Amino acid sequence: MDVILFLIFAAIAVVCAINVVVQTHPISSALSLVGVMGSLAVLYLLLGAEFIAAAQVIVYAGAIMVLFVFVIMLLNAGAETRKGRSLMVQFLGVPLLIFFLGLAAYFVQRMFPDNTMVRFGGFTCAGMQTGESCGGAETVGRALFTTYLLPFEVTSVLILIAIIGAIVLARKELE
Amino acid sequence: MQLWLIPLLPLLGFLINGIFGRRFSKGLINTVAIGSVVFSFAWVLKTIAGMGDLNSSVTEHYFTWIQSGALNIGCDFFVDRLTIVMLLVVTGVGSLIHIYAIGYMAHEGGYYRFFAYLNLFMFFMLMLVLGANYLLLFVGWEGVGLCSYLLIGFYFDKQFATNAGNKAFIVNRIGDFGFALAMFLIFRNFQSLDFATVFHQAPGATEQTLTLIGLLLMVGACGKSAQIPLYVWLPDAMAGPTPVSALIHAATMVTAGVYMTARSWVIYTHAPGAMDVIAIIGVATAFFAATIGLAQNDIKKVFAYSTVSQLGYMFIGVGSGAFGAAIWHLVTHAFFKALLFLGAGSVIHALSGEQDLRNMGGLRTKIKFTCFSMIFAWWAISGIPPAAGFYSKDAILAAAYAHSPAIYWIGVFTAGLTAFYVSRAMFLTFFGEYRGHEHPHESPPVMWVPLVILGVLSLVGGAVFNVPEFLKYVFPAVVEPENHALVMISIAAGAIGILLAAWMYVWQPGMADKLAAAFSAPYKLIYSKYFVDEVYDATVVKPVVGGSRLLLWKGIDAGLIDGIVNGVGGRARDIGSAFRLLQSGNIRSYAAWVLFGGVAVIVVMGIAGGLR
Amino acid sequence: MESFLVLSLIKAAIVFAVLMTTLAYLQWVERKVIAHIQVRPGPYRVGPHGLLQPLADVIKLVTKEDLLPPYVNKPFYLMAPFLAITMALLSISVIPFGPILHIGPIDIGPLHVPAFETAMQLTDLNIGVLFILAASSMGVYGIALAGWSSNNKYALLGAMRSSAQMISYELPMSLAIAAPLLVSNTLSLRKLVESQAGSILSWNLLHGPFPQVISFVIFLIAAFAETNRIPFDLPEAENELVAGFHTEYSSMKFASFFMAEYANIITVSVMACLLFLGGWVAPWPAEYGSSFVPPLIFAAAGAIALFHGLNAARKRDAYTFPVFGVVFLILAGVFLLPIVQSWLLPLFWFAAKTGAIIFAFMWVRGTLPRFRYDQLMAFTWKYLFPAAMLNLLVTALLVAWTTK
Amino acid sequence: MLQAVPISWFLTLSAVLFSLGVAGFLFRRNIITVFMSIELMLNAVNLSFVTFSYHHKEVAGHLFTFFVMVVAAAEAAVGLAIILTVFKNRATLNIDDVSSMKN
Repeated sequence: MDVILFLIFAAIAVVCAINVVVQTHPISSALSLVGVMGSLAVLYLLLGAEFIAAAQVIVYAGAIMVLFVFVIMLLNAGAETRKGRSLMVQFLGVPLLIFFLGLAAYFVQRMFPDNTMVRFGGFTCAGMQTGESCGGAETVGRALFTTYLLPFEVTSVLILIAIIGAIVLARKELE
Repeated sequence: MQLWLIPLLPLLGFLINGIFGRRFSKGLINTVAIGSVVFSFAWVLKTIAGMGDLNSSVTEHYFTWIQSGALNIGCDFFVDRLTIVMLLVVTGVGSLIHIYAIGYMAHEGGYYRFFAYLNLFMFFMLMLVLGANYLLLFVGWEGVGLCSYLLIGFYFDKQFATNAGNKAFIVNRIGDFGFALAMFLIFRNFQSLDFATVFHQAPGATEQTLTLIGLLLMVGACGKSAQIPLYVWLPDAMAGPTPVSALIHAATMVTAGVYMTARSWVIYTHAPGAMDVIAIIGVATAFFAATIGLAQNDIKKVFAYSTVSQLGYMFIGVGSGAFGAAIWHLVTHAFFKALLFLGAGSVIHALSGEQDLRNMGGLRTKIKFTCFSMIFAWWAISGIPPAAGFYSKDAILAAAYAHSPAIYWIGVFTAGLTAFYVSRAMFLTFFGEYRGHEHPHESPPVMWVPLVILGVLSLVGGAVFNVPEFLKYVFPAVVEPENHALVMISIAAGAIGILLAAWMYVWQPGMADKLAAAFSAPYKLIYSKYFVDEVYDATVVKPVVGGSRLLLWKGIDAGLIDGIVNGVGGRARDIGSAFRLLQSGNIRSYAAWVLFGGVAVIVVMGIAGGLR
Repeated sequence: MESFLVLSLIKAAIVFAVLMTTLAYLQWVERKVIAHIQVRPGPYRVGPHGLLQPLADVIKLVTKEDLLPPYVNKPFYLMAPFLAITMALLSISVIPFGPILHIGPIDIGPLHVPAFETAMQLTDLNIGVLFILAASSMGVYGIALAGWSSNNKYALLGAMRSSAQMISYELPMSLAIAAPLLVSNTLSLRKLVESQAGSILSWNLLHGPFPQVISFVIFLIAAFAETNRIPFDLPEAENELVAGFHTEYSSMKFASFFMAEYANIITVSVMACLLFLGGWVAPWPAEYGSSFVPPLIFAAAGAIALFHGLNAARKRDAYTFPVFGVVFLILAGVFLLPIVQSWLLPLFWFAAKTGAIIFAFMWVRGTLPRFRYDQLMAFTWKYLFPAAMLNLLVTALLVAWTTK
Repeated sequence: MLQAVPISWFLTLSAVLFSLGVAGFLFRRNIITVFMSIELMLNAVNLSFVTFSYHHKEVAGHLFTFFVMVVAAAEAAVGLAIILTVFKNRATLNIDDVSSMKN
C-alpha cells in the first residue's frame, strides 16, 4: 500500500517537475509546480509530517504559487523567446547536471543502505511512545517555540523586511 | 536617604534645558535651572537634618558600575562631615551664583546653553563631592573639567575665549594624567578604589608608595587647583562669563584639588615628604601669584591671581597638616572670592563691558550695593577681623608656623601683598574720581541681592562656621599654639598692605606710576607674569606641536597607515579586475558556475569523507 | 480493512447524495428568500411552490449546448471548472456531521453485520482545520485559471480581482479561525466540537477566557469575501464585467462553478458552525428538554400547513399544504423515536445552525450593496486584518494566563 | 513485493527533483520560470529534510522545512516585486536581456 502510494505520487511529482522545465508557457510551469507541491504534500503525510504537509499546501500551493500565477497574469507573460545564449550553459550544463545527479544518487545509496523503511504512521520521536504521532502540530509547535525560538523570531523580522522591501519595490513612482 | 537625588536634579535641569531650551522662554529656562539647583540645596539640608549627629558617615550603594577581575567599582555615594561642608558650599554658593547669572546673562546670546552647562557643572561637581571611590570622584573631576572648558569658551566666536578654553582643558589633562597614575598605583597596592578600603589599608603600606601616590595625586590637584607649575590656565579662564569665573574658577571647581587632598589625608599623613612638597608648592604659588596680582590692570585678572594665591594658602594648610583650616579657608574663600568676582561682574555690567581698572574709579556713589558688599569681601580677603578670611587664613598661618616658620613668614608677607593689591583694585574701582566714559548704572536686584547675602556671609562666615571644630573628628587634630603674636602680625600685615595701597592710590595719586618707573625692570617682570606663558610656549608647546606634525602626522599617519590602507585597496582592485573577466553578465552562466562549484564541493567532501 | 473501505464508500455515497441535493435546493431556497425579501413570490410555477425548480434548472443546464469559444487555452479552460468544484467538495470530506454512532448487529436475511461504531464523518484528520484551509486556499486556482484561460478581458479582470481578494481575505480568516482553536486547543474538528459540548455557554462564541464574538464576525465577513458573495462579489460584478471569470462558460461547466460557489458557502457555514457554534451540540442539555424542540417545531409547522390547507387561499393549496402538513407531522413523530434520536437530534442541530448561517448569507445578499474595489482591499488590510490580529493576541494572552 | 518504502527512494526522488530544478534554472530564459525552478529546488530540499527527520526520529527536520517555507515566502514576495519592477522598466521577462551588470 505505502509503496504503491509512494510510486504513484513520486511519479506525479517527477512528471510535473519535468513539465515545469519543458513547458514554454510560464503558467503551465506554474501549475505543474503546484502539482509537484501537492504530491510532495502527500509524500510528507506518508512520512508522518502532517503539519508540514498542511503547511506545504497552504503556504506553497495556496499562497506563493497563487502569487506567481497572479504575477504571470498581471504581466500577461507569453511563451518565452528563444534568444540569447551562453556557452557556459550549453557546454557545461548538461554534463554537470548528469554528473551531479549520479553523484547524489551514489552517495544516497552509499550512505543510506535500506535499513530504515518508511511506513505510514511509522514516524516516532525519541521521547514518545509509538502510535502517538510526532509530526503533528503539537510537537512541531512545541519545538518551534522552545528550541527554535530565536530562529523563529529572526524569521519574523525577515518577513517584516521582505514586506517592506516588496512595498518599496512595487509602489508607484512618486513624481 | 536618597543621596542620588542631589546630583540628579541638576542633571535633569541640564537635560531639559539642553534639549528643549532652544524653544523655552527665559522664564522657563530660569525656573528649570535655578529650581533644580535650589531644590538640590534643599535636599542637601534635608539630608543633613536626617543624619542626626553627624558623627557617622553614610554610604549608599546603587549599582555595580564596573566589574572586571579584582576591579569592582560600585556607583556609591558617601556622606560625612567633610562632604557636607562641600555640599553646602557647592549647592549654596552655586544657587546664589545661578540667581545672579539671571541678571548678568540677561542680554547675552545662548542663554539656555549657558544655564544647561551650568547645571551640568553642578551635576559633575556634586558627583565629585559625593563619590565614594576615586574613580567616581574622577568622573566628576573630568566632568567639571569639561564644563569649565565649555564655559570658558562660551563666547566661542571670540578667538581668545576658545584658546583659553583649550588651554584650560589641556593643562588640566596634564594634572589628570598624574591623577590617573595615582589611581593605578592605589589599585595596584590596595586592590580597591573605595575610600573606606584604601584609607583602612593605607597605614599598612610602605612610605615610598604613599609618597609616590601622594605626589601623583598632588599633580592632579595642581592641575585642577591651579598651582605652580600648572596655574597658567586659570587667569586666561577669565575669558568666560563672570558668573562662571565666580562659580567654577573661584568658589567650587578649583577647590576640588584641595578637597581631594584633604579627602586623602590618611595617605598624606603617612607621607610627610609629599606634604612638604605640597606646602612648598602652595607657598610658592601664593607668593608668585600675589606678586603678579600687584600689577594687573584687568579687574578680573587681579582677582584671578588672587584666587591662585588663596588656593596656595589652602595648599599650605593641607601641606602643614591643618586640613580643617584648609577646608575652612576653602569655605570662606568661596564666600568672599565669589563675592569679589560677582562684584567685579556687577561693575563690568555697570560699565557695560569695561574691565580695565584704569577706566574706573569713584564708582562707590554710583553702584552702592555692589560697593558695600564688596567692601566686606575686601576685609575678608585682607584678613582684617572680624571678617571671614581672618579666621581661616590665621588658622592656616598658625599651622604653618608650627610646621615651619619660613613658610609662615612668606605667608604673612603674601598676606600683606594680597591686602595691597586687592585694596589697589578696590581703590581704583570705587574711590578717586571716575575716569571712564560709560554711564554707570546699578545692577538689578536679582544681581545685587546675592551680592549682599555673600557679603554678610564673608563678614560673619568665618566666625559663625567654625569648620575645624566641625571637622574635628574627621581629621587628625593639629597642635595649634595659642600665639597671639602671630595673629597680631598677620593682622598688621593686612593693615599695612591696605594703608600702603590707600597711600599710593588715594592720597598720593600718581605715586604708583612713579614707583613703576623707578623699578621698571621688576615691574616689567611681574607685569608680564614672569613670562611664564612664553617660557612654556617655547619649552613645551612648540616642541610637542612640531613633533606631532612631523613625526605623527606626516610620518606615521600619512606615510605608514595611509600607505597600508591604500595598498590594500589597490591590491583588491587588481584582483577584482582579474576576476572581472568571469562576469559575463549572463545570469545563467553564473548559475552554471555555481553548479560547478557545488559539484566540486560534493566531490571534495566525498573524497575527504572517504566515501563512507 | 475491507469493512473500512466498504463503510467509507457507503458514507461517501450518502454524503455526496445529500450534498448534491442540498446544493441544488440551496439555489431554490436562495431565490425564494431573496424573492420574499423583495416582496415577490419567487419561483412558483414548476411544482408546488416551485419545489421542482432545481430539477428544471439541472435539466436545462445539462441539455444546453456546451460551446467551446475559440482562442481559449483549451486544457486550462477545461480544467478550471473541475479544479473549482473539486477543491470545493474536497473539504466536506473531513467535516463531522454528528457524534460517533453505535450501530448494533444487523441481521437482514443474508446480510450479517456485527455491532460496530463509526463517526458521522468521512475521515477524522487530526489537522482537519488545516486541511480545510488548504483546500479553500487551493480554490483560487479554479477561478484564476478560468479567467485567464478564457482569453477575455472581462474574465481576466474578474479572475485577477478574485485571486487578489481571496489571498487578501485568507489572512484575516485564518487568524479568526486560529483564535477559537486556541480556546479549545485542538486542530481536529471532532475534538473541537467535543470541547464545546454542554450548553450554549460552552460554545466558543460565548465560552472561555475570551468569548470569540469578534473573531466570529471577522470570520463571517472574510467568508463572504472568500466565497465571492455580495457585498464582495466583485469577481462577477454584472454591471462592470459581464459575469466575471465565468463569462465564457456555459452549461455544465457554468453549473460546476455555480455548484462550487454554493459548496463553498456550505463549507464556510459549516466551519463557522463547528468553530463557534458548537457543531451538533444542543443549545441546552437534553435533560432540560432540548430533545423536544425539533418535534415541537415540526409539529407546529405541520399544524400551520394543515390549517392553511383546510382554508386554502388558492385552489391548489388545498392539495399541496395538507401533504406538507402530514410530512411534517411524520417527521415530528420520527424525532420522538428513541432509536433514531441518538443520531437524528445532532443532525438536526447541526443543520439548524448551518442553515441559520446560510440564511444570513442570503439575507445579506438581499440587502447590502457592493463594495468598490479599493474599498474592498483597504477594508481587509486596514481594519479586518489588524482587528483579527488584535483579537488573536488578546485570546492568546488570556488563554496562556488562565491555563495553569 | 516489499511492504514499506526504503528511505533512499525518498532521497533519490529529492535529488531528481533538485536536479530538475537546476536544469530549469540553467535552461530556461523566462525570469518567472527560473524563479519557479528555485522554488522547485527548495521543495526538493524540504523533502530530504523531512526524510532525514524520519530517519533520525527527530522533529528538527520539520522545523527546517518550516523555516525554508517562510523564507521562500519572503523571497517570493520580494522576488516577484523585483520582477514587476524589471518588467516595468525594461518590458522584458527574458533573463538574458537583463545583463547590464556586464562591465
